[in-house]
Amino acid sequence: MKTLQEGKNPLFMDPDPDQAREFFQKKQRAMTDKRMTEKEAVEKFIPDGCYLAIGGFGANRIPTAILHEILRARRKNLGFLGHTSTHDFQLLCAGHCLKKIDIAYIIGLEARGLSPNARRVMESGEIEVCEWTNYALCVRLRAAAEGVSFGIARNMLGTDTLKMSGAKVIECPFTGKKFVALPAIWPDVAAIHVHEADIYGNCHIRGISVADLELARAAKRVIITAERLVDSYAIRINPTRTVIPFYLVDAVVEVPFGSYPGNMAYEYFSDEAHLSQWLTTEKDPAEFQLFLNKYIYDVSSFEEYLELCGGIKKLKELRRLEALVDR
Amino acid sequence: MKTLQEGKNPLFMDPDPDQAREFFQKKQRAMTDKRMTEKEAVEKFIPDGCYLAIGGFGANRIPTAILHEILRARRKNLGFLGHTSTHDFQLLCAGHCLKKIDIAYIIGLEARGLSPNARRVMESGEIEVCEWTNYALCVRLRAAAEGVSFGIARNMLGTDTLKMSGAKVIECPFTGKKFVALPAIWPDVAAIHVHEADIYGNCHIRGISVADLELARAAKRVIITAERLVDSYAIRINPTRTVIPFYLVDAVVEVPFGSYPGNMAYEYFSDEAHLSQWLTTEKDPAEFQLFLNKYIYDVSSFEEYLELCGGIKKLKELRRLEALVDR
Amino acid sequence: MEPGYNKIEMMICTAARFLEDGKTVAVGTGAPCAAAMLAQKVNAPNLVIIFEAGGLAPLLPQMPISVGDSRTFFRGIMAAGMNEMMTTCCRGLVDYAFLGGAQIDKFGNINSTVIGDYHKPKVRFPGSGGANDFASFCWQTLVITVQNKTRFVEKVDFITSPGYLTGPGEREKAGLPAGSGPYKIITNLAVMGFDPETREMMIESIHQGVELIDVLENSSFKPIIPEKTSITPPPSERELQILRREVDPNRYIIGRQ
Amino acid sequence: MEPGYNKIEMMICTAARFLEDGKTVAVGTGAPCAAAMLAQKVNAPNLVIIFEAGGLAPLLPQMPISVGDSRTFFRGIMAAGMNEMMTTCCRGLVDYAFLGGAQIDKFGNINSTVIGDYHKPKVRFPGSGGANDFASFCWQTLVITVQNKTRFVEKVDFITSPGYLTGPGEREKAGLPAGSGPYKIITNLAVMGFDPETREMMIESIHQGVELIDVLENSSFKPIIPEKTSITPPPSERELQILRREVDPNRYIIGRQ
Repeated sequence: MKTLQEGKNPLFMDPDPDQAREFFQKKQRAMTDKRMTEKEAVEKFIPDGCYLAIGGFGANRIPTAILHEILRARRKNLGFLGHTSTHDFQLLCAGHCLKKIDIAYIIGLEARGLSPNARRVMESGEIEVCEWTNYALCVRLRAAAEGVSFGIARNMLGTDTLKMSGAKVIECPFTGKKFVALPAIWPDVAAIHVHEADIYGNCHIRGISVADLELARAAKRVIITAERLVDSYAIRINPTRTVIPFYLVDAVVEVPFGSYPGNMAYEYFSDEAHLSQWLTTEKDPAEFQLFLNKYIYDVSSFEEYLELCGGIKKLKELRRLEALVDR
Repeated sequence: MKTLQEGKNPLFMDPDPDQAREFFQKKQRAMTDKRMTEKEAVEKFIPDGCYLAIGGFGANRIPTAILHEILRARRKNLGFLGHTSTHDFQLLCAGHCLKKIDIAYIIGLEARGLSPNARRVMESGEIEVCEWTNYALCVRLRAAAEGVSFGIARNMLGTDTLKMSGAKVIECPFTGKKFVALPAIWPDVAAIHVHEADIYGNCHIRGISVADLELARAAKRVIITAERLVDSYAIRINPTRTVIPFYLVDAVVEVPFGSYPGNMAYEYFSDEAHLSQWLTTEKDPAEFQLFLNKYIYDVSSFEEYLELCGGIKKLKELRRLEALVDR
Repeated sequence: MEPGYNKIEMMICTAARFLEDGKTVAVGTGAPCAAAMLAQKVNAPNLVIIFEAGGLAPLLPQMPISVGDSRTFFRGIMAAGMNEMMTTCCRGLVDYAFLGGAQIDKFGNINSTVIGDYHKPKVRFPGSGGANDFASFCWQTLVITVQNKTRFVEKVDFITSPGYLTGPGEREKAGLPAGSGPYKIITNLAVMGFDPETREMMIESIHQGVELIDVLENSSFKPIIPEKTSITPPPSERELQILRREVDPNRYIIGRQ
Repeated sequence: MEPGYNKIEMMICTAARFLEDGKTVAVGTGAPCAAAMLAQKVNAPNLVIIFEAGGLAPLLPQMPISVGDSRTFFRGIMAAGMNEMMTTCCRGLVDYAFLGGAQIDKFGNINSTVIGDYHKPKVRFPGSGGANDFASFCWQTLVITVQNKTRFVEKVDFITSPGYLTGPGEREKAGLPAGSGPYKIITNLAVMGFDPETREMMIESIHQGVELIDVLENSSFKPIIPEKTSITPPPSERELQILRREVDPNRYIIGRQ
C-alpha cells in the first residue's frame, strides 16, 4: 500500500494484530475472584519498562491509588499513552517513571494551569515523545479493540502534529481521498477506575466513559479500581449496563474515593485546593520533594493519603459539591 | 492505494464522506417536537427508490408498524441493508418493495425455518444482490458513523462471499498484512424501534443494541418508533443511558407493542404461532395474498393489526412469556 | 437393538464434550446452542457463551429461537451489540465457533449461500449471517451437521465461510488470522478432525452402531482414514437426561428427525 | 473614560454573538465555554454544546474546570465517550469549533505545542488535546485569544491545529474535509475574519476605544484591512449582567487580567 506521507516519530508498540491475538488466546476466560490490593496489582502487572495507559480524563475518574503505588514501587522506564492526561501525567512525572510516551495533551491541568514539574521533566529531554491528538489516540485504541492493525481518520492532515507522529497518509481504495492511517496500539496494561465492579471484574461506569471502553479492550492486562464492589446479581439484573466484561480484567481493587483528588461523576467533585497545592509546590523542586514524601512516599496506603487530605470531613464536602446541594 | 483483490458486485451507495457531510451540515440540530404517525413518517421520509435499513435483528426489536406502512403505501424499488434480516425481509418481499440489497442473512427466520415467499422472490431474480457478512455490514455502518469512506476487517478473505461482495483487499501500511476494506454506507433512511424516546428523539434501549447505534449514526434520516414516550427529564436524569441523541432523529412515532410479532426484550416475547402462520401460508401464493390483505392491506393501523392478532389478551400472554413468570 | 437415543441427541452430546471448561464459544441457534448449554451443565460449567447480536454469558432459561432474542442475554453478563461481540472474536478472545451449514467440503469450507450457479441458483440459502465472521476470527471451528453425499461434497458450490480453503497455509495466505481454522465436524455418523499436514478431513471416531462404509458412502469425497479408528463413546445416561429434561424439554431440536 | 467592562468580558460577549441558535458547538474550557454558555442565555437558547470527553448538551450549572468533569454532562442529553463526540464532528454534524491557542498565524493555523525547535523547545505547551480534531472536522473554527506580537505571528513555530495551512485550497489538498476552516478570531482588540480569496486574516471590526494602529502594532503580520472597518458593538448591559451573575459569578474567567 502506497504511503503518501508519514510521521517522523517511532512507534513504541507493535501494531500487528497477530501478536495481540497470540496473547489473548492464552488469557484466562473463566470467572474467578480477581480481588487484590493496589500493591499486589502493581507488583504483578506493572513491571519496570512496561507500556501503561490510564483511564479517565486527567483528573476525572482516574485510578489514583494505582498511580501512587507506581511511584512508591519506584517504577522506571514506563511507556505511557496519554490523551488528555493531567494529574495522572503530573504524578508519573513526579516519580520520573516515564521513558517513552504517546501523547495528545500533557503538562497542563486544563483551566487550572500548567504543572511546573511536568514541564521541567518534558523540557529536560529525559522522555521520548510521539505526538498525536485525542481522537488519534482514541482511534489507535479502537483499532486494537477491533483486532486490526490500523484505523483511519481525517485529522492531523496538513499539520506538524502529523509530522511528529507515527501516522501515515494513505489513499482510500474506493474514493481516492486521503486519510490518516493510525496504527493500532495494545498497551501492556491499563488501569481504569469505575463506579462498581463485581469480584470477577464486570464493571459499571456512570457518566462519560471517555476512551476507556476502547482502552479496556485494547490493553493486554486490565487493572480495575472500583468505588465499590457489588454482588454479581447487580450485574446480571441489568446486563445492558455492563461496559467492561470480566474476561478483559486481571485485577479488581476496591478503592472508595479512588479518583481523589480528581472528580468522580455522581460521587464527589475534585479537590481544587489540593490540586492547586500541587501546582504551587511544584515551583520549588526541594519543597516539592518534601510534599511528595509527605503525600506519597511516606504514606503506606491510599486510605492514609485520604486521611492526610482531610478524611471523611473533606470527602463529605466534595460529595456535597458534586451533588450541588449547597448551591 | 493498491487493491489486491476486489468483489464483483456493485456498490449501491456512494462511500464518499464529503457527500454525507454536506447532507449533515444542513440537517436540523435544534430540539423540536418530532412526533408524527407512522403513515406521516413513511410519506415524508421513505419515498420510492430510497435506500432503507431496518434496526433490530430480524424478529427482535423491529419497527413493524413502519414495515407494514411501507407495504400499505406500496413503496417500490427500495434499496435495503440487511444483516440478519428475517421477518423484516419477509415483509418487504411480501410487498415486492425491494430492488437492490446489501445482505448477510435473508430468506430464513433462524430456528423457525425458511420463508417460501422470500425464497421465491430471491430466486426470481427481481432483486439485485450484493453479498456481505453480518460483521461486514456492521463495519460498513461503523465507518459511515465515523465519517470515513471505509473500515477494515479480516473476514470474508479467501471466500466466495468476498468475490460476490463490493469489498476490496488491501495491504496494511504498517504491517504489510492483508485486510478487507469495507466501504462506508450511509442509508437514506433507517427505522429503529426502541423502548423509550422523548418527543425530540432521545432514546433508551434495554438489552442488546445489535448494530443500531452505528445505524442511527450512519443513516441520513432516522425514524424512531418507541414502545412509549417519556418526559425529557427521564433522559436528563441519567444521560449515561441515552444511546441515540435527538439530532440524529427525524421522526418519533409512539407504537406500543411495536415489535410484534417479534420479541421485545423485557417487554414481550415473539408470537411464534403467528410467525409460524406466515411461513405456512406463504407456501400457497393465492392464500398468502388473502393473508396479506387480511393482516396488512385491509388494515388501517397497527393497533387494528394487534387487535386482529388477539389484542390485549394475546399481548398479556406474550408479556408473561417474556418475563418467564409461568415457568 | 436400537440405541436409547436418536442421532440428533448423539450429535449434541458428542459435540458438547469438545467444549472445554473455561473457554469461550460463539454459537448459532439450534443444535450448536443446545450443545453449548449441555456442556455448561455437564463438563464445562465455566464455558462462556457468546451471541453475535450482543448477548454474553446468559443464564439460559431455554434455548433461544434467534441468536438475537431476549434469552441470549437473560440474566447475562452483558447485553451489548454486534460490534462488541464480533470484535471480541477479532481480538482472539473466542476459542470456538460453533456452526451448521448446507454443504461442507474436505477442507472444512462451508456453503450456506447457494446451490448451483450464484446468479441463477437452484436453491438460495440465507447466506453467511455471522458464520463467515466466526469461522474467520475464532480459533477453532466446530460444525454439527447431518452427513450425506449432497452435504459432504468434493467442492462446495460457494464458499460462504472459510475452512482451510484449498489446503495448508491457504488461510494465512488469504490474510485470515494465523493459527485459526476448522477443528471438529460432528455428524450423525462420525467425528472428523483435520490432518495437520494436508488439512484434509480425517475420521477420528465412528459412532457406535455405524460402520466405516456408512461414513464413506455418505460423503462425496473420501476423508482420510487413520490406521485405527476409534468408536465415539455413546451419550451417557446423565448427558441424555440433562439434554432431555433441562436443555430441550420441549424437544424443539432433539425432536427433529 | 474607561468602559464599564474589561477586555475578557468584551471578548466573551463578542464571541457569543457569532454562535447562531440551533447550531452545534464543540468547546474547550475557559473563555470558549463561557461564551457558549452566554450565547445559550442570550441569543442562542437552542445551541447544543459538545465536550470532547463525552458530555452532550448539559444544563451547565457552572463553568466546567475540565472538558471531562461532571459538569459537562450535568442533566445532559447524553454522557457518552470521546469516540461518540469526535465521530459526531467527523460526520459533519458540528458547526463550530471554539478554541484557544498560544500562537496563531495569518492563515489561522494554531500552535499549542512548542515555542522554538520541536526537539529542543524553548517552551513546551500541552499539545493538541482535541483541538486539532475539532479544527479538522467542525465546519467553522472560532478562536478567542489575546492579541500581541508574540501570539500573532507570520508563521507559527508548530502547526498543532490546521487553519487554512499555506493558503486557499490547501486544506482540501491535504485531505481535510471540504468546506471547513477558520471563521472568526476574536481578540481583545478586534474581530478578524478571513478573505475568501486569499484565506488571509482580515479585520472585520475594531472594538470601541481601539484604533486600527493598535490592532496592527499588536500583530507580527499585517492583516488585510478592508476599505471600511466597522466598530464592534460593545457588550450590552444585559449580556454583561448575565455573564457576571449567571455564567461566571466567581469571576474565574472574567477576573483574569
